[in-house]
Amino acid sequence: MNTQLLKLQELQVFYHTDEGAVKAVDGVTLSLAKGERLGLVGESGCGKSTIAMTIMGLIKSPGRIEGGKILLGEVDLTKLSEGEMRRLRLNQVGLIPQGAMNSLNPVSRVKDQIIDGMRAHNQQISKRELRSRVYEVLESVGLRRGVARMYAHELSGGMKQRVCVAIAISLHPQVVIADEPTSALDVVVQREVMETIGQLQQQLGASVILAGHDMGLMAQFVDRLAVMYAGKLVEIGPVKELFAKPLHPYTQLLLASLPGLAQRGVFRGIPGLTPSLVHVPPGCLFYPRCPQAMEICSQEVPALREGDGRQVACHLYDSEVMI
Amino acid sequence: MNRRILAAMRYTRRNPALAVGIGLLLAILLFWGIGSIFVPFSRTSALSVPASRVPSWEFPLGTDRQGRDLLAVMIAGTSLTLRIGLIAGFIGIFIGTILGFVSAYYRGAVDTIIRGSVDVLLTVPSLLVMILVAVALKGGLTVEGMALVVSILAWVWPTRTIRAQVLTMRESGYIRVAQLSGMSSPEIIVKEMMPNLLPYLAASLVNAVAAAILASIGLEALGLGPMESPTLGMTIYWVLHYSALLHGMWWWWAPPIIIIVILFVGLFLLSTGLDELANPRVRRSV
Amino acid sequence: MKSIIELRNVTKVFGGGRSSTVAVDDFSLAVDAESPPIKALVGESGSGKTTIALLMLGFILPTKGEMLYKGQNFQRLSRRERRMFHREVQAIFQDPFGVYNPFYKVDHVLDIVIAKLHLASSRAERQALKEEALRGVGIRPEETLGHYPHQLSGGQRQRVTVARALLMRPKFIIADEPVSMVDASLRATILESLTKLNRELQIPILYITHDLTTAYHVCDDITILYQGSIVESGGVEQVIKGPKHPYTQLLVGSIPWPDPSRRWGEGQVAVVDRESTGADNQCKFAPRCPFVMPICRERRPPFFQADNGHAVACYLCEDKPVVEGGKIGPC
Amino acid sequence: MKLDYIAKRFGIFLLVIWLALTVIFFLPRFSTQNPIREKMNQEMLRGGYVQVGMEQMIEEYESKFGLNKPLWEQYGTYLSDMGRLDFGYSIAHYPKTVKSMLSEGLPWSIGLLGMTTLIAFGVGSLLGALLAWRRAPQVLRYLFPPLLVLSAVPFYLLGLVLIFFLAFENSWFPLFGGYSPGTVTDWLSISFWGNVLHHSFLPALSMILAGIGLWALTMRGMMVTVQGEDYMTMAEAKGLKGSTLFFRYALRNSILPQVTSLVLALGHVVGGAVLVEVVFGYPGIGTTLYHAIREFDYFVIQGIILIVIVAIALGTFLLDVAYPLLDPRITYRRA
Repeated sequence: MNTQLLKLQELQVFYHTDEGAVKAVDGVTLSLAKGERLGLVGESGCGKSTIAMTIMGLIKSPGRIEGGKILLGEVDLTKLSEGEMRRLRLNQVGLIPQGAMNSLNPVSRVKDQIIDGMRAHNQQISKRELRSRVYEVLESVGLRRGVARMYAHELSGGMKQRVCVAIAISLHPQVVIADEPTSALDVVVQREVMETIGQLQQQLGASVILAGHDMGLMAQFVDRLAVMYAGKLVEIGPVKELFAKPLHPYTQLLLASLPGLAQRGVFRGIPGLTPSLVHVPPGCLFYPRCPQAMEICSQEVPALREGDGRQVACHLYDSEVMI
Repeated sequence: MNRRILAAMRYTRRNPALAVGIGLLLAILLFWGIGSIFVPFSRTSALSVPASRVPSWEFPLGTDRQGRDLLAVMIAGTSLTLRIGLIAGFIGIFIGTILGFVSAYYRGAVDTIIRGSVDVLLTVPSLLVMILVAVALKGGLTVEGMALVVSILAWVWPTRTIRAQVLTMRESGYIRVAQLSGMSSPEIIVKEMMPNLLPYLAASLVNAVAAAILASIGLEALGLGPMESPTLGMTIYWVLHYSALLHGMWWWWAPPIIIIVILFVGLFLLSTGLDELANPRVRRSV
Repeated sequence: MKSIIELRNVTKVFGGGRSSTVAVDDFSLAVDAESPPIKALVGESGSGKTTIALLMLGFILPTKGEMLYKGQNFQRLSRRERRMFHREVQAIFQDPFGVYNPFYKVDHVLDIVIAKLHLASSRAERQALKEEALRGVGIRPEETLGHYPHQLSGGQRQRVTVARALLMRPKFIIADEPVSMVDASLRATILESLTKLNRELQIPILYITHDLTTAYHVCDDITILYQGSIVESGGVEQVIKGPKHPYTQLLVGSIPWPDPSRRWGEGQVAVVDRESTGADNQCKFAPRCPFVMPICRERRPPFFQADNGHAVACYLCEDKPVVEGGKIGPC
Repeated sequence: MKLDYIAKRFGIFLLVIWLALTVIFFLPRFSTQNPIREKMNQEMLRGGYVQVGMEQMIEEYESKFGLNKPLWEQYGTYLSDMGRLDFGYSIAHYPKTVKSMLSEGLPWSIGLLGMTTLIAFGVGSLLGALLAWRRAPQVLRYLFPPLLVLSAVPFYLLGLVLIFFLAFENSWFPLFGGYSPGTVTDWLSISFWGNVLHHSFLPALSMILAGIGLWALTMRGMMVTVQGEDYMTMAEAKGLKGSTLFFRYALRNSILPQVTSLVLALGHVVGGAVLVEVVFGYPGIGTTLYHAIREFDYFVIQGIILIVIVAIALGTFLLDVAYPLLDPRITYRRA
């Protein structure tokens, strides 16, 4: 599978707080093919944003990468110095941030915030060429040229997020990471922004990691979906098969808790609470809330089993031989 | 019992400013407490002791040109200056809290007037206004009179900070819930707002006291203070008046400055410590 | 049959002079105590739905029009009547973190209510009442009582506020985005406890949200808001399955189906020109409407009765009978 | 939008001046003494020494104020005088006018005050910013606590200490004065400037040292908050260089509240500066004020305080007008 552009191997990221080390990401392995759209879904506190920020190298204390690798091609990002990582950002890996409302510098114009990103990676661009690149990149996200002279407070939520998208793709990066890009937007604007991201992804051929909690959004946008729970990966698979036949009990309950518009009154919650990430209980973390829990689940951590393009970490599939 | 000491120890590790601040202020209060027992107040008046003596066993801090025992002056001065600061501070906080609550809670014309006057008064140099008032009263000021002069503008800063706090609190969800539970405005102020406001009030009080002391020393150094009473500011005035520095009488000007510095550093650390208590960095950064 | 709460042709304007914004524009809605439905008020951010909640709770007063409590203008209520109003009209707010005073334990919220309404005479009775209310919303009392707010999860905190409403036995509950800040898995349990309140205690609920899907499951009828005015209102099946107003169609079409095989909002591209909101005399949705007609820019559309109890403010339904007096709402 | 913002600020500026004028006019009217009679008593106390121009001076004041005239008429003449910057005569140094005394001292004070405030603000803010920047040199950490203690000390007391160590014990700097006695005040010659700078070094140092700590503290707090903002994360995600992140994003946003607190600090700084001039015998209006107070030279006191309040109101007005250039959101949201 040499077409794998980005590979995470046993990635571990802990936040060292007064109460102890919070195991936000605890041994996650997944890979992203060229031009693929991978979804990273899970509830708050499952570690999806931490993974997104770790790939960008933006984890600051008390967070720290404890173990594992992040391979972009042959380069292990976790071993790079700050300077080397800096040169990769925007060039190779672009970020579309979550806080749409507050992600632009309130005191400088939109065009300056696009230009400083480009100039940080290429000193020799002439002023004239920079201006034309700014217009080109703004139009590619459906914004008129006039927006270049405007300040952040003069833009609506949707327009601000489009400017962030424009910045993220301004240097045609190989990988674009979108960390809940539309969670702060209305549903109508959300669809428009996601469509823009989708078109750009096709034009640039970039791979996209979409981190979020909205299963509907994942169903409509991504090719493959990874489900996270309490810092661990519970299931990965092509989105159609995963929605049709979810393997892991948590995924099943997650899908059942979605108030789709097919039939009224048929959605119910998942009882219980997410486990503490500081004093991690033995065995599978979903054990206390799992309807199909078995004896072994409370003792042993289930390994990630591989089989016909799908992976799942659950003792239910211990017996079946899935190669 | 030791559980509470343990908790206090752990807290001081996390909030050292509070502990050091309280320590310094305690040192000053101890100095005054013990001193006033052993050193008679009478030795603070002029000509009560031989003048311009270098510090010796008999006069540990020496004496000034007007024949005052500087140790006695320091002890009495500290308590008088503190008294001025506390009186003016409490007046400032008292008025500030009322105006702050009134303007934040009952919006409209009242709020615009109070907010407008606070903004204007903040830029006006308070020391110069006090000079005007003190000159108009022309000497004849007692320590309490000085406290009143200093308290003229002492309420401006507290009004501004308390108003800001109450405004943010007023919009919060738990005040809405309290209103929905049928609590009357006074009840809400006392039960819901006050507990959260107390650390801020304490910090504002400490700041008001510090500002009042600073202003009183300034006025006294200019010769507008109570001439007879041996406050720290008046000592500075006499130091300037008799240019003690040029006469090499270091024991005359060094002690008041040291005490004033300890006092201000103590109050400053206490205020930052209380601020930390009000919204701990941990909660602030979350 | 007097309605417990009614907003009649209410307009609310914030700010003055040039920078004034019309948050709510000629809005009417009545809540009836008998056969209490759960009504949904759906709109995007800035559509004025939270302003309407604040108006109904008496926190802010209308610029034009009236807010009536049992048929009487709220502003002319006596002190006693106003206290009765606060007892009978309750709310559940959006932010589970901001609703608790950090100084007190979580029980404080319940204790105040019990004290104010003299529901219990002894400590034991008070403790029992609290435990019963908490079990009513599906949380174990020993996990919540005696804890501080920051020790509980968002979901638990939100359910304690529902328990608070349970205790007060109000005549009407306004739930302003109660589950938007809570994880999907807990959403259902909170909404279930709300529907239980409605079914078992016959308490009418106004569910304010931007999320059509939860409204579809929980509510009996739906009112769609756009920039402070109602564009469509009717039974939940009618409005969601057969939306008549272009904006509602846009809303329903924009929902990402949790089903990969069903593509997102086929066709129907809305002309997005956010800055220019409709002038007074024209339909507010005109600048963004793909089916805009000349008449839409001349006169603001009245409500047309599409079918039984389903009203639409759009000239596309011109052929349907007009609903008089702007007093709409399913019968 | 911009114009009515400036008009509003100018309105406040005029209001402050009018308020100051009114307070200065009415305050002495409440206290029973008449400044002239007070001065005459002081002369008697001095052992019968009667200043030559005493009678002439009294008539001069009688006619000028016309104490018999109704209060409002006096107030009217007072305002017109102030309009023409005619603050009346100094009692102690008659016939010197208050205006001449002011014009002598003002340039000195503005020079000292302006220079030290800007340096303290600039250096303090930069230091505070670096303290909060994790990539900044860590040695600064040790510099911060002493500066914080220094900022708790009133300027003029720090001045005393500096005189003792740097001028009295080992005379690197002059003990007091604005320039060495005997030199002719010739603003054009370089040596005179050198002399002035040598004299004003200690007063400036005391004000700067006592000012830096507070500016650094507030700036550090603001930088910590700003670094937690989303636009900082976005800026880092763009792979910007450390310097760009520091100056164009973090510092550029943190400086806004600093400028507002600079406006608020003007009044406090001036108060302290008066006493610094006294301690150093610096020939600014502070020393003039000190002597005027000792000699109870009432009209000089009034004149100085009025000029200082007007100067600060002007400074506040200019900073308020300049603020929208720093923060584009201001004119948008009608301050």
